[in-house]
Amino acid sequence: MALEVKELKTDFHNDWCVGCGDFGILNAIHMALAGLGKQRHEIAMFSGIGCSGKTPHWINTYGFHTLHGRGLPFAIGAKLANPELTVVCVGGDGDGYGIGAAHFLNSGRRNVDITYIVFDNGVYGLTKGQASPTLHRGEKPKSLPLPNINDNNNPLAVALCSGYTFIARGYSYDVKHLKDLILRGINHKGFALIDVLQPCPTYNNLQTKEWFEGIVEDEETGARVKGNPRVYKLEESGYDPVVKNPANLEEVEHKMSQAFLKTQEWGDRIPIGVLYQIDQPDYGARIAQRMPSYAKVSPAKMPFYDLATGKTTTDITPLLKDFQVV
Amino acid sequence: MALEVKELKTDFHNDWCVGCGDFGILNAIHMALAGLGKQRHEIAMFSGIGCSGKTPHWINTYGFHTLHGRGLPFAIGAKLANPELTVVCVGGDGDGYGIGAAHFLNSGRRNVDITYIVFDNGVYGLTKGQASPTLHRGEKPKSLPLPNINDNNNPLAVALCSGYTFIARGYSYDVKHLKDLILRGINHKGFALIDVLQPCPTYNNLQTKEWFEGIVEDEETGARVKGNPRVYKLEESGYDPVVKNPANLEEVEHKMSQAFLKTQEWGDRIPIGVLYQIDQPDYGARIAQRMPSYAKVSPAKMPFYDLATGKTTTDITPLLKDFQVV
Amino acid sequence: MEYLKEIAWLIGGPQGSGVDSSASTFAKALASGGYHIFGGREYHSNIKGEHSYYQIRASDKEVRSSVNQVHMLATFEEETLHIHKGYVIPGGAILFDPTLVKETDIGRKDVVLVAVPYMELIKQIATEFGKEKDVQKLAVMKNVLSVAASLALLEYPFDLIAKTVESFFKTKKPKLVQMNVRGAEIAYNYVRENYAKSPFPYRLKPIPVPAGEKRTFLTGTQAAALGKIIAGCRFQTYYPITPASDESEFLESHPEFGCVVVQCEDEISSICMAVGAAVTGVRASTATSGPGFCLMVEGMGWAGINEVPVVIFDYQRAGPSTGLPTRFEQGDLKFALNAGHGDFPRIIMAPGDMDEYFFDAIDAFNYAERYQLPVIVLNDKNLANSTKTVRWFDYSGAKVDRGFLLSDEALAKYIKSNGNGNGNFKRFHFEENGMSPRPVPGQVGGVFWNTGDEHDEYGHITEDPDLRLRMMDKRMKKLETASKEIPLDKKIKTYGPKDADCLVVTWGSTKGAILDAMEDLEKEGIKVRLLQICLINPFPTPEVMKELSQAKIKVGAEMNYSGHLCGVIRENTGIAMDSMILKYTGRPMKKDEMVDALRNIVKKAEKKVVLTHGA
Amino acid sequence: MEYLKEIAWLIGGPQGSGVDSSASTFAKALASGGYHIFGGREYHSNIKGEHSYYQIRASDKEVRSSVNQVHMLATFEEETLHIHKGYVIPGGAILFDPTLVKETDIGRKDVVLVAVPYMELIKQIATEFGKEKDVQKLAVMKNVLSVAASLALLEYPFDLIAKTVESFFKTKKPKLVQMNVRGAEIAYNYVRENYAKSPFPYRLKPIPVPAGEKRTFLTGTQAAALGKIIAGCRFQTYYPITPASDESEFLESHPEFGCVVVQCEDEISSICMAVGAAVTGVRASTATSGPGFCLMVEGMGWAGINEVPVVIFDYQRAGPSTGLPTRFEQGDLKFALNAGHGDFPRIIMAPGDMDEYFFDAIDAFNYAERYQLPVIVLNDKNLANSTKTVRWFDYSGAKVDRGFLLSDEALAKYIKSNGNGNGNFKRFHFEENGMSPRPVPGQVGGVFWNTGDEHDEYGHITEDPDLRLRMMDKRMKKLETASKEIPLDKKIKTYGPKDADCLVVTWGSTKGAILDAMEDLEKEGIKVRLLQICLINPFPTPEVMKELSQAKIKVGAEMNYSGHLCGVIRENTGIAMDSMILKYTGRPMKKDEMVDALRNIVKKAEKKVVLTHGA
Ligand SMILES: Cc1ncc(C[n+]2csc(CCOP(=O)(O)OP(=O)(O)O)c2C)c(N)n1
Ligand SMILES: Cc1ncc(C[n+]2csc(CCOP(=O)(O)OP(=O)(O)O)c2C)c(N)n1
Ligand code: SF4
Ligand code: SF4
Ligand SMILES: [Mg+2]
Ligand SMILES: [Mg+2]
Repeated sequence: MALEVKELKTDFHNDWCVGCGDFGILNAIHMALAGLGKQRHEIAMFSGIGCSGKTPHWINTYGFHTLHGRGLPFAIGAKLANPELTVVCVGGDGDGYGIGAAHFLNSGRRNVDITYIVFDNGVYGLTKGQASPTLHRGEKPKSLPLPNINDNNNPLAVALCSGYTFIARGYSYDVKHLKDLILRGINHKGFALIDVLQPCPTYNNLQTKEWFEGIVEDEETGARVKGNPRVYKLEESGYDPVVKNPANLEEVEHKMSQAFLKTQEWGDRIPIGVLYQIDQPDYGARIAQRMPSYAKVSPAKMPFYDLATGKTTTDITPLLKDFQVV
Repeated sequence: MALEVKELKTDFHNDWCVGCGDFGILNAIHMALAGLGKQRHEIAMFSGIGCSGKTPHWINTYGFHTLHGRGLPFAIGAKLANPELTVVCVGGDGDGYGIGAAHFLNSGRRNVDITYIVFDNGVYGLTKGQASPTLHRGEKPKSLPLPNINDNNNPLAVALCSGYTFIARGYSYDVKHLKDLILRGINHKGFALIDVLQPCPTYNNLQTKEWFEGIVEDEETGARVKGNPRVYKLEESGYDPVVKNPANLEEVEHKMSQAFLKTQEWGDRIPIGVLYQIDQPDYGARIAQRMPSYAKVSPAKMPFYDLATGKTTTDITPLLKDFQVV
Repeated sequence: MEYLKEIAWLIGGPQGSGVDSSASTFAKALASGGYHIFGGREYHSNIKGEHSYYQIRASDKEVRSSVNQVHMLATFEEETLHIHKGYVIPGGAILFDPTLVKETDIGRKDVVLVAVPYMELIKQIATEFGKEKDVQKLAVMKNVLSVAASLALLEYPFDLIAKTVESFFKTKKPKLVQMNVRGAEIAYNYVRENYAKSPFPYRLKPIPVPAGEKRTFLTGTQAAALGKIIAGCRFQTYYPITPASDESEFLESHPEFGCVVVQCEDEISSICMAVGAAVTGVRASTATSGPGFCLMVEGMGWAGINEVPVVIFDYQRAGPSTGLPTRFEQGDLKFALNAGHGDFPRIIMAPGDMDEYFFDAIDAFNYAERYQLPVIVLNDKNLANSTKTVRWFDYSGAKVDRGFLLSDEALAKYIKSNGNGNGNFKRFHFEENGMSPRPVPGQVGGVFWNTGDEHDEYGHITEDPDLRLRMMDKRMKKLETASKEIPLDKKIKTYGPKDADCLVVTWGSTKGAILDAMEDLEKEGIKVRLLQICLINPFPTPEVMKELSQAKIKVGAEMNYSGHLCGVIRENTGIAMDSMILKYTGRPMKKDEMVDALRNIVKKAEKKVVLTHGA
Repeated sequence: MEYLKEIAWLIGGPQGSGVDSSASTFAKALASGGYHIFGGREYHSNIKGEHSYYQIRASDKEVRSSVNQVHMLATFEEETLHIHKGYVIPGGAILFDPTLVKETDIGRKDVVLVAVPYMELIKQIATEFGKEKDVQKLAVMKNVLSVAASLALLEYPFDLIAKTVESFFKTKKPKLVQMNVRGAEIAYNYVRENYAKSPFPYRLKPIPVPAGEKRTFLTGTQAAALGKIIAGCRFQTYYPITPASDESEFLESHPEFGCVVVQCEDEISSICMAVGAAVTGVRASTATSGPGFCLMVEGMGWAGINEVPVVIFDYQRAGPSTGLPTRFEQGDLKFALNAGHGDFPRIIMAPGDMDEYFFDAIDAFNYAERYQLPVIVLNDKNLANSTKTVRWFDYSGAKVDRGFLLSDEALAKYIKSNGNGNGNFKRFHFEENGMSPRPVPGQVGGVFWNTGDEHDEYGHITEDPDLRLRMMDKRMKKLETASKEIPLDKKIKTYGPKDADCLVVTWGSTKGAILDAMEDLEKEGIKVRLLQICLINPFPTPEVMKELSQAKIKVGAEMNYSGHLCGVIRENTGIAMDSMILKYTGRPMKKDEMVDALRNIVKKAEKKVVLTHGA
C-alpha cells in the first residue's frame, strides 16, 4: 500500500520565505517518496544545516537534521548500520560543497547506497546570503555589498571525478521532472547525487526563476515574456548517461567525457537530468565480501545478548586462546 | 646572488625510511628553491602532518609544520598576509585529499599564488600504511590485512574541476623533471598543484619504483630488467597544457577536455608533467581590486601605530560620526 | 500627566518586516533627544516570517538591559499583540490595527488601546504622493507609522522624529525620504488628534546632554569591529555564523582600513588561516560562535604550542549543538578554558558592555602579541545584537604593545649580540618570563621553524624528555607573567558599596541587568555589590579571593545551566557561592527579574533562582 | 646466586628492527613460566630508524609499571647502549656486540658485560642452514639471539624459550621456525659456555601458577577491543591515529564478530558516522586520540542534545597539538569534561588497568544506552601500547543494559497505552529520570525527528523558552539519575589501609605505578592509600569527599602539567590537595620515582614533585 503525498507531510510549521525554490524540492521529495512504495518508518531523511537543512521536519518519516556540512557522514552511518532503510540526505550548497567538501569528495570513494539532494541556490541562505561555493566570481547578488571574489566550484564535475555512480541535476520549479530524478536516484544501487537549481528570491536576484526559465520583463509594457529558457532537459536532447557495461573501459571513458562536457555548460544553456550513471558494487556489497554476516543481518539488528538474562551471547574464547600464556 | 642547494639543507636529523621516495622530492625542492634566485628568508615552507609533513624541517627557510590536513589554510593565510613571501606547501595524499579535502576543493576557488606539492604514495605513511585516498579499490599493499574497500579519488581531475590554474604531476625519482615542475609552479602566478608519485617502499609494495619504471625481475636470473616504464612525460608526447588566451572559452574548454582525458590515464601509461595551465587573476589581485592599499603594502607590514609612543595612527572618526546620535 | 525619566517600548512583527528599522528609528529619535538607550533584539533562526521583537529602553541615566514590562507596545499584526499584550504595565498603551483585532478582544482594560488604522493612513499618503496603485507595496510604512504614533502619544516633538526618519532613509532609500517623513507626520497627527485626551499619563521630552558629551548608537559587533580596527587587526577570517558574521561583514565593508577579510570554507580554515597570517606579523583574528569554535580547537592548540598570537572572538549563543542559534547564553566559558588536548597557555577575556567590547579588542591583540598565545574573547549574542548609546570612544590613550616582536633593526642587533652560528634563529629561546624574541618570515636572519610537535629552541621536532619539560614550563610560565603584568582593573571590576548585603559575581554582558537592578534595589534599601570577572584566564585568584572573603552573601549570576564561572571560582579559590542566579531560556536576564531574584536571596536566603522572563 | 622473584629487563634498538618482537618473546617465555609481566614500550613518531625500547618486568606478583633501573640491558647497536647503560643496577648485566663497542669503553665496571658476537653466531646458523649468502638478511635474528642470550644468563630453561620462539614464528613466518629456534639455542649455549662463571648473581626459574588460573598476554588496545566485542559494539569508525588505530585495526581483522569498521576521511566523519549509526540502534563507537578528539566536539554535542548513545574512546597521548604523538600524557581530562559549547550531559570513564579496559568498555555501552548520551572513555598511550599478563577475562557476569530502547513489541504496546494521535512518536517525552523510551528508524509507529536545534518532544525545532528550559532540565537530569544508579565500585576504587600516612588520588593508568610503589613503601613502613576516580563525570562528589576528609595528607598524582583531576576535585568538593605528583615528559611514571616522591611527601611534606624518569 503506497503512501499518499499528504501522509508524508507534517504539520510542523514551515518557515521558508514565500516564493522560495525549496518548496518545489520538498514537493518533489514528497512525491518521490510516495512513489517509492515504502512505508514511513522505512525511510530516514538526513540533512545538514541551512534553510535546506530544515527539510526533514516537513517530511513525515524518521528525520535527522544534523550539523552544518555533516549530513553525509550521519546518513552513511545510518545506512551502513541498517541497510534496510531508505536513506536520503539533503543539504545546502554551502553545506555540502563548502564546509562539507571533505565528505562530499570522499563519499564518492564508497558508493554507499543513499541519495543526496543538494539545494543549490548560490548563497548561504540561513546566514543571510553570503556567497556559496557555487556562486560565480564577479557576481553580486543583492545580499552582497561587493561582487563575489571567489570562483565557483563545479560540484557535478567534481562528483564525476570522485567516483560518484549517479550524477544528476534538477530544477526546483520542474517538480515532476525532479521527482523522477529523485526516484531514479533512490532506486539506483549506490550513491546518487542530485544537485538542484534552487532560486532563493530573498538573497539571490541573479539566478532567479526568471533567469533559469528565460522570462524577461518587456521594457515597454513591464509584462513578463517568455524568452529562451536556460534550463533544458538532457533526456530530451537524446543524451544517454548510462554506462551499459561497466567493465568496458572505453565506454566508461566515453560516457565520462560526455558528462564532463555537460558539466561545463552554464550560462545560456544549463542541462538538467541525469548526467552520468554506472553500476558499481555499493559499499554494502563490499563489506559483505569481507564479512559475510553483513549480507544476512544488519548491524542494527544483530543479536548479541540474551534478551531474558541480558547476558552476552558473543563468545571470544577462541580469541582469548590466541593470547593465552598459561 | 642565488642560493646553493647546500645552503638550503638543514642539519636536522632526517628520519625517513631508507629508500623512501620522499628524498627525491626533497632534493627537487632544494634544487628548485636554489634555482629561484631568492634568499632563504624570503621563502616560507608549509606542510601538513605525515612522513611528508616533516619536510620543512629539512629545508633551511622559514618552515611551518602545521596540522594534519591543514597545510593549505595556514599557507594561504601567510601568503595573503605577506604576498612578498614565496610560499610553498607540501603534504601527504591522506593529508591533502582525505582529511584536507574541503580545503583542497575550495582553494581552487581562490587561486592564491602558492605552490602545493602532494607526496602521493597511496598510503598513510606515518600511521603505518592504511589506505590513502589515492589507493585503488581491491589493491592490497603489504600494510593492509585485506584489500582496500574504497575507491580512489582522482586529485588531478578534481583540481581541474575546481578552478586550479596550474595542474601537474611529478615523479619522485625523476628529480630534475620534478625540479622543473616545481619551478614552473612557483613562477606560475596563482595556485599550482603538483601531485608527485612517491613510492613508499615500507608500506606500499604495489606502486613501487619498479612498478612506475617498468622494471621487472627476470624470472630465470632474478636480474632486474627494464620493461616498459609506466611513467611518461607529457611534454615529450607533444602535449600542450597551456591556455593561450583565457578569454577564449573554446580554447579553455578544449584544453580542459584534453587535460581531463589525461587525468584518466593510469595503469600502463601514467603521464607526468603539466596537465593544465591558465592565467587568471590571483586572489591578491582580487583583493587589491576591492582594497587598493593591498597592492601597495602587505597587511603584515602595514603601519598602524606610532613606533615611538605606541599610539594608534588609525583614525575611525568618520566611522564614529556615522553612528553619532548626539 | 507625567514626564518620564525612563521608558520601555516594544515593537514586534514578522522577521523581515522592518521591526529592526522601526526600533532603531524610535531609539534614535529619543537618543537625539538626549536619552540613553538600550535596545534588545529577539528573533528566530529564520529569514522571513517568524515572530521577532525589539525592546527599546530610554532613560536619563545609562540603561544596560531589558525589562519584562513595558510602557508601550506597538503592533501591526495579531501575533505580536497576542504574545506581548500581557507585558504592558497597567496604565500603559498598546497600539494595534483595528482592522485586524477588535478592541474588546484584546482583553486589557487597564491599558490605553490606541487603534492605528495603518492601511487607511497609508492610503492617504499614497494618494498624496500619487501612488494609489502601490498601496500594497507601501504597507511596509506601517513601521514608520507605528513609531510616529507611539511618539505622538508621548507628545515627543515631531521634528526629532522627522530628522531621524529623514536620516534613516537618506542613506538607505533616498527616494523615499519625503514620503516617509510625511507618513510619520500623518500618523503623528492622527494620534495627537484622536488620543490627545486619552488617559495615557506618560510624556517624554528631550533632555539636555552634558556639555561636550558625544554619543554614538551601536551594536556590540560594531563596537568590537571598531576596536579591532584601532587595535591594528589587518587580517580577519570568518565563516558565516549567527551572531558573529556581522562583525566580519562590517570589517569587510570598510576596506579603507586595509583589513583583509577572508570568507573561508569552514571554521577550521578560518582559524588556520588566521594563525598562518599571524606568523607573518600581521595582527590576525577570527570571529565565530559555538559550533564554529568547536572546529577551531585543533588549530588553536597549534597556535598554543607555537606561541602564535591569534585572537578569537567567540560570540556565544545558546547551545548545546545548534541549540537556539539566535538566542543568548553564556555557555562557552568552560569550553574556551579547556578546549584542546594537553595544556597550553591561553588568555580568556570576557567583556561585559559596549565600551569593553571596544577596548578589550585592543587589549586582546596586545596580550596576544606580548604573551605570544591565543586570546579568546567571549562576546555574546546579547550585546552583539543589542543597540546602545555609548559615550564617544576615546581611544587616544590606547597603546599598542607588540611585545617581543623584532623590528628588522632589533633583529639584526639581537643576532649580532647573541652570535648566530648557523644563521638560524632560536624562536623559542628559553626566557625567564616565558616570552622569546620573535622574528617573522621575510626578515633576514630570522629563519625558524614551527611544528605542532614538541620542539627545541629552533622549532625543530624533539622527543627529548628534558627539552619537553622545559618547553612546557616555558610556555605555561607566560600565564604567570601575564598575571603579574595585567593591571587589576583589567582583571576584575567592582561596583557598589563594600558593605553591601550581598556580592554578585558575574561575567560578560549579564553585568548589564545586574547594574540596572542594583539601582532599583538601592531605592529599596538593599545594597548590592557587583564583582565582574573580566579576565577569565589566567584567573585572578587573589583578587577574587579578597572580594569573596569580604562578602556577606556570595551570589553567582550567569546565563547557563551549570554555573560555569561559579565552578571556575571554586576550582581556583575553593569557595562555593551561597546562591546562584541562572538563566538558560536563551533570553537575556531582565532587570526586573534580577531585582526579584536578588531581593529573594537577600531576604529569603534562596539558594538557586532560575530566571525565565522573556518571550 | 640468587633466584629472583622479580626482574626488569630492557631491550632497545632502531624502530622497525624487531625490538617489539624480541620483547614479546622474552616476556612470553617468562609468562609461560608462570611470571606476571608488565611490558612498557617507548618509541618515536617515526617509521624506521629512531631509537625505541621496551622494558619487561616479570614478577611472581602482579606488576603494573616500569622501573628506572633494570637488572639487564640487551643491546645490539651503540645508541641503545649509550642511552641506557646508566640505568642498569650495579651487579646487573649488559649484553652488547663486541664488534661495535669495546668492553672498556662502556664504562660500567660494576655490571657484568656480556659480549654477544651476534654476526658470528648468525654466520654459524647460516652455515648450518646452507644460507651463507643471506647472512646480511639474517641480521634480524639478533633479536632472537639477544633474548636467548639474556635468558641463558638467567639460566632460564631453554625449552620455554624454544616454545615461545616456535609459536611466534609459526603464525608469522612458518618457514623460519626451525632456524630461529636453532639460533636461540646457539646463542643460549654460547652464553652458558662463556659466562657460566660470571659474577652475575641472578637466576630465574619457572614458578607455579595457582591451580585453575589462566592468563592472557595483551595490550591495552586489545583488551579494549575485546571489551567492545563483548559489549555488542557492531559499528566502529576511525581515522588512523597513534595510538588509537590499533584498536580499530584489531576489530577490523576479526570480521567474525560482525562489527563493521569504517576508516573515515577524518574524525569529523568518524564521530558523525558513529552517531548516525547509533540512531539506528546499533551499538556504535569511535576511537581516537587528542588531535582527532578535537575534531569530534561538534558531533558529540549533537549526540548530546539528541540523546544518542555513542561511545568515544580517547587514547590520550602527550599534547598540546601534535605534541609527542607516541608518548603518554593524561592531558585530555578537562577537555573531555568541557568539550562543546553549552551544557549537555556526558559520562566520562577512566579505566586504569587492563581489566578495566575490558570491562569498562562493556559498561560504557550500557551507560550510553541507559542514559542516552555520549560516553567518553579516557584510555591512554601508556596502557594502549603496554603488554601485560592478565587473568582470563571472565565476562560471564557481564550484563547488557539497553535502557529504554524499545523492541518492536514494546513499542507497539507503548503506543497503544499512550495513544498515538498523529502516528508520530515523542522521542523526547518528558520523564522524571530524564530518559525517554527510544524507538529506532525502521520501527512502525516510531517516527521521530532529531535536530541539533532545541526541540520539542517529537524532536521538532522549537525556540519556545519554556520548552527549552524543560528540555535542558530533562537532559541534565540524566546525570543525577546516573549518579544514583551507578554503583560505588564503578565510581571510585580504594586500595591500601584506611589509616594510611597519605592518600593518593589518581585516575587512569597512573594507578599502576602507585600500586607498585605502595608495595615497596609498605616494606619501608610507609602506609599509602590509593583513591582511584573511575567515573570522572558525573563526579562522585560525596564518595570522594568522604575519602578526602579522612586523609592525613592528600596527594594528587597525574600525568599532566596542571593537575586536571586535582582541579576537578576542588571544583566539586572545594578541597585542595596538599601535594601533587606530576609528570609531563611523555614517559609514564615509574615505580621507583613514585616511591621516592611519596616518601618525600610523607617525610618532608613536599608540595609538588615533578617526575622526570625515562629516556
Ligand atoms: C559549524 C557551523 N558553522 C556555521 C554555521 C552557521 N550556518 C548556518 S546555516 C549556514 C549556511 C547555509 O547555507 P547553505 O548550506 O547554502 O544552505 P541554505 O541556507 O542556502 O539552504 C551557516 C554557515 C553552523 N550552523 N555551523
Ligand atoms: C587530526 C589528526 N588525525 C590523525 C592524525 C594522525 N596522522 C598522522 S600522519 C597521518 C597520515 C599520514 O598520511 P599521509 O597524509 O598520506 O602522509 P604520508 O605519511 O603518507 O606522507 C595521520 C592520519 C593526526 N596527526 N591528526
Ligand atoms: S533565504 Fe532563500 S533559501 Fe532561505 S528560505 Fe528564504 S528564499 Fe529560501
Ligand atoms: S613510511 Fe613510507 S613514506 Fe614514510 S618515510 Fe617510510 S618509506 Fe617514506
Ligand atoms: Mg545555499
Ligand atoms: Mg601518504
